[in-house]
Amino acid sequence: MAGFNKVVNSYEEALAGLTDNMTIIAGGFGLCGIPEGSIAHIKKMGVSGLTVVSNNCGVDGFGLGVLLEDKQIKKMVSSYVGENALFEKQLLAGELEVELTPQGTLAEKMRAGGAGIPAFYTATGYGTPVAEGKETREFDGRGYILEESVTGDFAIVKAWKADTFGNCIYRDTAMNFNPMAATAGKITIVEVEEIVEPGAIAPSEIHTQGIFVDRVIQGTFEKRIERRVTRD
Amino acid sequence: MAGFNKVVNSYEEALAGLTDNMTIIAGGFGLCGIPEGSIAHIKKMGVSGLTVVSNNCGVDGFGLGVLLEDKQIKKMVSSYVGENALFEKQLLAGELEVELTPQGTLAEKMRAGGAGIPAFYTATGYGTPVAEGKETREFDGRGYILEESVTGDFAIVKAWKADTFGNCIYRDTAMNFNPMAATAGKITIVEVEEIVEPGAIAPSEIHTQGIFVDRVIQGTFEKRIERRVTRD
Amino acid sequence: MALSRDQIAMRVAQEFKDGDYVNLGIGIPTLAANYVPEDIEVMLQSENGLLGMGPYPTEAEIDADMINAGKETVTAITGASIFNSADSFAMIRGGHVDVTVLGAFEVDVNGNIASWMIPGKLVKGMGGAMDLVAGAKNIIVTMTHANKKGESKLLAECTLPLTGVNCITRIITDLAVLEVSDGAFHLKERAPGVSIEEIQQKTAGKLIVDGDIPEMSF
Amino acid sequence: MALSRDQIAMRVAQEFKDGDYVNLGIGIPTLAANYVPEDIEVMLQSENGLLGMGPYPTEAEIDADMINAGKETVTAITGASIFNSADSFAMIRGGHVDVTVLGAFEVDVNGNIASWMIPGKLVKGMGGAMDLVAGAKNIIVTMTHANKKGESKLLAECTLPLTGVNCITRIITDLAVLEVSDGAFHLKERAPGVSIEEIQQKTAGKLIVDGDIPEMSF
Repeated sequence: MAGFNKVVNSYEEALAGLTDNMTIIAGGFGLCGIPEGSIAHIKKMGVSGLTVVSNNCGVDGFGLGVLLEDKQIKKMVSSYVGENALFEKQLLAGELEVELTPQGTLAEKMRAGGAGIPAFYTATGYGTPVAEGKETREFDGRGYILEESVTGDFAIVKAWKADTFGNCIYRDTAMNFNPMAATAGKITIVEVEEIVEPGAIAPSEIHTQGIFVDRVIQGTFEKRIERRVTRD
Repeated sequence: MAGFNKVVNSYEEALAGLTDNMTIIAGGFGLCGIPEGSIAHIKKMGVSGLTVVSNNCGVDGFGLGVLLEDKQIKKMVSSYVGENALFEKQLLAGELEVELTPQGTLAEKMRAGGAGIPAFYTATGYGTPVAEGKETREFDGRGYILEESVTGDFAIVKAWKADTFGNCIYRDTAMNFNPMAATAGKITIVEVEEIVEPGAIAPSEIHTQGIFVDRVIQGTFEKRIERRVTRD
Repeated sequence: MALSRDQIAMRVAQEFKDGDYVNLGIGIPTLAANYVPEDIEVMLQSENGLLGMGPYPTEAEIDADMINAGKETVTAITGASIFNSADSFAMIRGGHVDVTVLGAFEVDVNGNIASWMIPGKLVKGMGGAMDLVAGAKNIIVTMTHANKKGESKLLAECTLPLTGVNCITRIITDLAVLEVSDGAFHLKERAPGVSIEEIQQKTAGKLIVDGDIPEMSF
Repeated sequence: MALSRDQIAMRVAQEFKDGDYVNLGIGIPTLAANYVPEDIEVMLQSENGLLGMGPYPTEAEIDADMINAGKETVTAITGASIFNSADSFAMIRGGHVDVTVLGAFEVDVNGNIASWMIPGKLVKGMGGAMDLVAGAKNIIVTMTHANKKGESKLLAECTLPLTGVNCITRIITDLAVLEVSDGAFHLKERAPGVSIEEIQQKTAGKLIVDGDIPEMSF
C-alpha cells in the first residue's frame, strides 16, 4: 500500500517515463525558482526533440539553457528568451523553433490546461503578430483573440517545502509559474528544499494541493542570481 | 493622504454607491462564509431590481434569503437554490428570474471576470439544457460550450482577517467562492472578523491581495450552521 | 435479494484503488466512505474546497467554517488542503479527481445521465454535478435499478434533462453491476440471489449478458 | 533643453495619484519610483508575482528567491503580497493595476505601440508588455522623442510589429508631454527651454497644439 506517499528517492525515478519528443512544462522565472535537479537529470538522460514550455530558457550554462548544449530542445514556448547566446545561435541556424507567447497568456494557458479549459479569449496580443492565425472576436466592442491551453507529458516544478502527500508551498517570488506548471503535467514532479510530514503545512496555506503532484523529490539548489543589485 | 488604508467604519460607507438594478457578486457557500453584514445592510437600504450572482441564495430568513422578503432580487445566478420556500414561491409566481449555472462554471466565470478573460470553453454542461443558446465547439474531438465571464457593480465578500491594505485570508472552507468574488467587483467590500496591521499576514499566505479590495469593514457574524451533523 | 443502501455503498467501495482521489455525492455515495477496504487509502475531495475530508465532527469539534459540499459539518484529516471554488473545480474539470460517485434519476446506453431536474417539480439546481460528470476520469452511478413504480432507470435514452453526455461507464444498483459501452449495458455482476431474468426485466435499455455472471461478493 | 532620464522619470512620477497601484517597466520607468511625491503613496506591482515591491536590498538582505520582473534582486515592503504568475496577470489583464509605465520604440496617433521587436535583430520576446498594455487602466509611454538618428518615434502609423493597439493615452518624452486621442498627438507640456517648433519638427504624426503650452514644472 503506497497510499498518498509521493516521495521518490532519485531523479531516475522522478523522471521515469520521459522519452524523446515529449512536452515538458517547467516552472521558474529567469533563474528564480527553477527545478535545477530535474533539468540536470534531463540533460544526463539525453532525451531529445523536446518541446519545453517555460517563461524563459535559462542562461548559457545554467537553467534550461543547459538543454540547448546537446540540442535536446526542438521547440520553446516562452515569453522571453534573451540572455542566451547559444539560444540565439540555434534559433538563427534554424535548429530551434520558438513560439513567443505573452507572459500573462502563457501563465493562463498553463492554468487552463490544468483546469480542463481548452481555450479562452484574451485582449492580450490583439492586433499584434501574436494574433496571427488565431481567431478573433469582439465582446462589448473590444477585440480579443482565442488562445488554447497547454498541457505537458511532464511538469517539472520547484517548491520550497512539500509534505509527503505532495502538498506544496513556495518561497517568495520563487513561486512565479510553478503552481500553474504543477497543474498542467500528466506527470508532475516537484523538487523541494525540504520534505515535511502531512499536517506540517496548514491546510489553507498550501499553494499546490497534492492532487496535482505525482512525485516529490528532495533537491539541492545552487539558486544562481541573474542580476545582483543592491542599494549599498 | 489616504494611501492604501481601505478601512471604512460603517456599512453605509461600505455600500455607498449601491443603487437599484445593479449586479452584486456575493461570496459564500450555503450559509458558510457569507457576508452577513453587507446582506443585512442591503436589506436595510431597500435597493431593488438586483441581479445577485452567488452559488446559493441562503435560506428562509438568513443569508441572501432575506433579500427575497421585500423582493429586492430580480435575478439570481446560482448553481443551487434549494432550501428556500420563499425563493420557490417567487420563482413559480414569475417574480424572480433564475439562471442556473454549474458550480464550477460559476466559479470560473467569476475568476475570468476578475482576470480580464471575457469568455472560456468548458465541457461542463455540453449536451444539457445549460448549453442552450450557447456556442459549442470541438477541441481534440470533444464538445465544449462557450461561457462568458461575470463581473459585478459590487462584490460582497467575507474573509477571516484583512490588513488595512485589504490583503485577506479566509478560514477553512469559509473560503469557497469569496476569493473569486473579490476579484470580480467594480467595488469590492470585504467584511472580516479581525482587521490587522500590514505585515501581520505573511506575503505568500495572503489569499486575496489588496489590489482587488476597495473597502474593508469589521463585521460581526452569527455563522449559522445549515446541517449540524456529528459522529457522536 | 436487492441490496440495501449500505450494501450498495459497500460494493461501490470495492471500486476504489489505493491512492485514489474520490468525490462522493450526497446519499448512498457518501456512505461508501464507511466501507473503504482496510488495505487501501483514498482521499475524499469535497467540491466546496476541501481535499482530505474526514469524519463528521464530535459536538466539541463542530465549526461553522468547516463544512462539506452537502453543507454538513465535517472535519479535515491530517494532511488535508483547503482552497477556493475555482481551484476546486480546476481539480475536477481538469481530470485530477480519479473517481466520482453520484446518484441519478436515469442513465442510458450511451452513458448519458439525468440527475438534476424533473420538469414540473421545482428545480433546485445542478450544483457541482455537471462539472463532476464532465471532469472525473471514472464516474460511477449508484441508484436503485428501478423507481418506486417499478419502472427501469436504465434506459435506451434518457427522458429527463441531462446532466452530462457520454460520460457514465459504470453503474452499481441494488440489483447489479453494469458497464456502459458500445450503446449497451453490459451485465458484470448481480446481487446475491438476484436472477439474470429479474435484471433483464428491470433494464429497459439494451442489456448484454455475456457468459457467466457472478454474484457480488462482500 | 531635452530632459535627462532622471528628469523624465521625475515628470512621470507627477502622474501618480495617491493610492495608485503601479507597474513600472525596465529603464526610465523604474527610475520613476525614486521620485514619487512625498504627499502620496503608490504601490509597485512586479509582474513576476509581487505587489508592494521595495527598494533594492542591502548586501546582507540579498535573497535569490526575491526578484523583480527585471530579474533584479529586490525587497518587499511591509504589507506586500506574493502570488503566482496567473494571479499576477489576473491583476494586470483584469484592469486592477491603475498605471503602467513602459518604454517604446514607436507610438502612433491611434495609440498603437511597438516596443518588443525589431525585425532583422534577434527577438528576445515580449515578456509581460503585451498583457500590460492590454490591461492597465492608464498607460504611460516614456521614451526619447526621436531616435539616435534624429528620426521621430511619434508616428502617423507604427512601422514595427505592434505590442498593442489603441491603448496608449499619454506619452512623456525628453521634450514633451502629449496625449493621444482622436487620431492625433495633443501637446500638453514642453520641457523647459524646448520650443514648440522643435517638438513639431520631431513629431512625425499629426500634432495638435491648442492654446498656450506650459513648460513642465518640477
